[in-house]
Amino acid sequence: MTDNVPMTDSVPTTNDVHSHSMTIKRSVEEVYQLAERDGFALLDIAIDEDRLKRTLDNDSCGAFVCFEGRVRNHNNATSVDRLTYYGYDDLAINQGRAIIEQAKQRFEITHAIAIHRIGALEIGDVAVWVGVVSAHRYPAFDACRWILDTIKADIPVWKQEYYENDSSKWLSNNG
Amino acid sequence: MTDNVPMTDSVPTTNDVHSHSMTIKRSVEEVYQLAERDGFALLDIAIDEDRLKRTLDNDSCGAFVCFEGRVRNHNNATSVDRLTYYGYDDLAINQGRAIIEQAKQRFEITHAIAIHRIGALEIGDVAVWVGVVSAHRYPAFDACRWILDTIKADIPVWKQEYYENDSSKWLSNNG
Amino acid sequence: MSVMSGIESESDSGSIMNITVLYFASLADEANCQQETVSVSASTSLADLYQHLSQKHGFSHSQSELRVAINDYFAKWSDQIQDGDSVVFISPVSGG
Amino acid sequence: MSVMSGIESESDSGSIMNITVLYFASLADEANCQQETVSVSASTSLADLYQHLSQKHGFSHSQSELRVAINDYFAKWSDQIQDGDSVVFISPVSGG
Repeated sequence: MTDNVPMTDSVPTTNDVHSHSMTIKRSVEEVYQLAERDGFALLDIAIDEDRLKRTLDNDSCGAFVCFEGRVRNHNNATSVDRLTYYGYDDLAINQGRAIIEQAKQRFEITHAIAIHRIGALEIGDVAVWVGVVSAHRYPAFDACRWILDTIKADIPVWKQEYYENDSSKWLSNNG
Repeated sequence: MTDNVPMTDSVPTTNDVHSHSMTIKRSVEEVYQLAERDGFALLDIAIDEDRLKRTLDNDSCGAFVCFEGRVRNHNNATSVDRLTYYGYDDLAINQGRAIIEQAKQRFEITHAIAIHRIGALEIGDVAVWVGVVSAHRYPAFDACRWILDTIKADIPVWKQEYYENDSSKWLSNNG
Repeated sequence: MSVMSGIESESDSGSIMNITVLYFASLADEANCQQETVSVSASTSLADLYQHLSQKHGFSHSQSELRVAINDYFAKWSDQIQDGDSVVFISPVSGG
Repeated sequence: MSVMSGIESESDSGSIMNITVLYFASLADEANCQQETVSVSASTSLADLYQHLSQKHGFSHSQSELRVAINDYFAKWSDQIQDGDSVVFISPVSGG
């Protein structure tokens, strides 16, 4: 640790401390184009699973595996009313691109796409979608699970759950 | 081996030796009801994946994993034009029911549904669909893969591939 | 092993079983039929039945390559068949 | 370790870096802002920067619980920051 230390700070520019992480800057069309090109994007509205699936269609692929992570009505024993996901979009898409690139190197797959939703979600809403196509089935299963695990570990998205008694909590996948 | 041996045989009743295994007797509605109740059915038209997914919707489930097996345009190095699946429906649904029951015992899942299509399929058509919902993600992945593997090993469905030169071949998953 | 084809035995109805045999896939091609009814001596084994039909139709699969189903459920080769049973010899499957 | 807050150093523009710090999740709650610009001595380390901001805002996370990103890519805590960089301290994530 050096002697070079912080000196002066500016004042906060807004009081709504989470608004920047509940919406994304690009249009929905741009999100799906990004997902198709790089394999990963954040989205702040409902995920169009059929569109993502169509994007993955490929006559050389005999296997399609997908995962949908949906908002549960409970977490352990606690009843969940709703929750909000917050995302750091610019880092998320850089890290997501790297995850999909790495998946294509590690597994014999043709293509993979994942989208994570941010903002306020209701019970049953899809929070994350991962789809993989490959010639054979095992690489699709393995890659889909690996991509999901890696998203959960590395993508800068945070979940705040709201409970029946109006309390809320920041969650951690590693806690 | 005993001395009790076959004695007399009847004559064949038809010359179309595969027609009984290219279509099913029950209606489409009955197929989806059977799939919802027992978790498995054969179907002789395009599989309605969205309907199966809706059937699996459950607010207590955070994870949905599905597999779609599609007709590839090649098998190893050989170009495939189309193929036909033949099924022994009555045995298939008995065995399918047992597979789904066993999956629910082996894995922490809420429900699972699988449908195998029979008849003439084109490149890209979905031949088999397996969907699983569970509270947590790993049991859904594990069960989906296990159900698929077990269907491929045990469900009496046979695939005949047709090639560009008009030849065809019976395939075996274990050959 | 001898394979008998004795119409005379049919008069002894207590020792005769009528078995429906369904064919699928390559067995249907080779038998050139979807199903047939076979009258066999009581307590004919599944192995005997397959050997008889195999000689009749020239099946290319040996018994060891096949599974067998009785009345729409998988069975063991050692299971007994009864009069009126439906039997299917299952060649290697290729679904999925 | 000392934390200095010396406006007088700003006249030496060569030794000053302006760093934009963005906040997310619980860090945003604790900082009560989305982002701020921090002027620090040249070659200030990421660890020094976090310690300063942690004392200022009373962050509940220790540095060992956090990852750090520079200019929208994950970085190592040992990476150097430059004038104009954007820095984000990443509290434990919970996507999926």
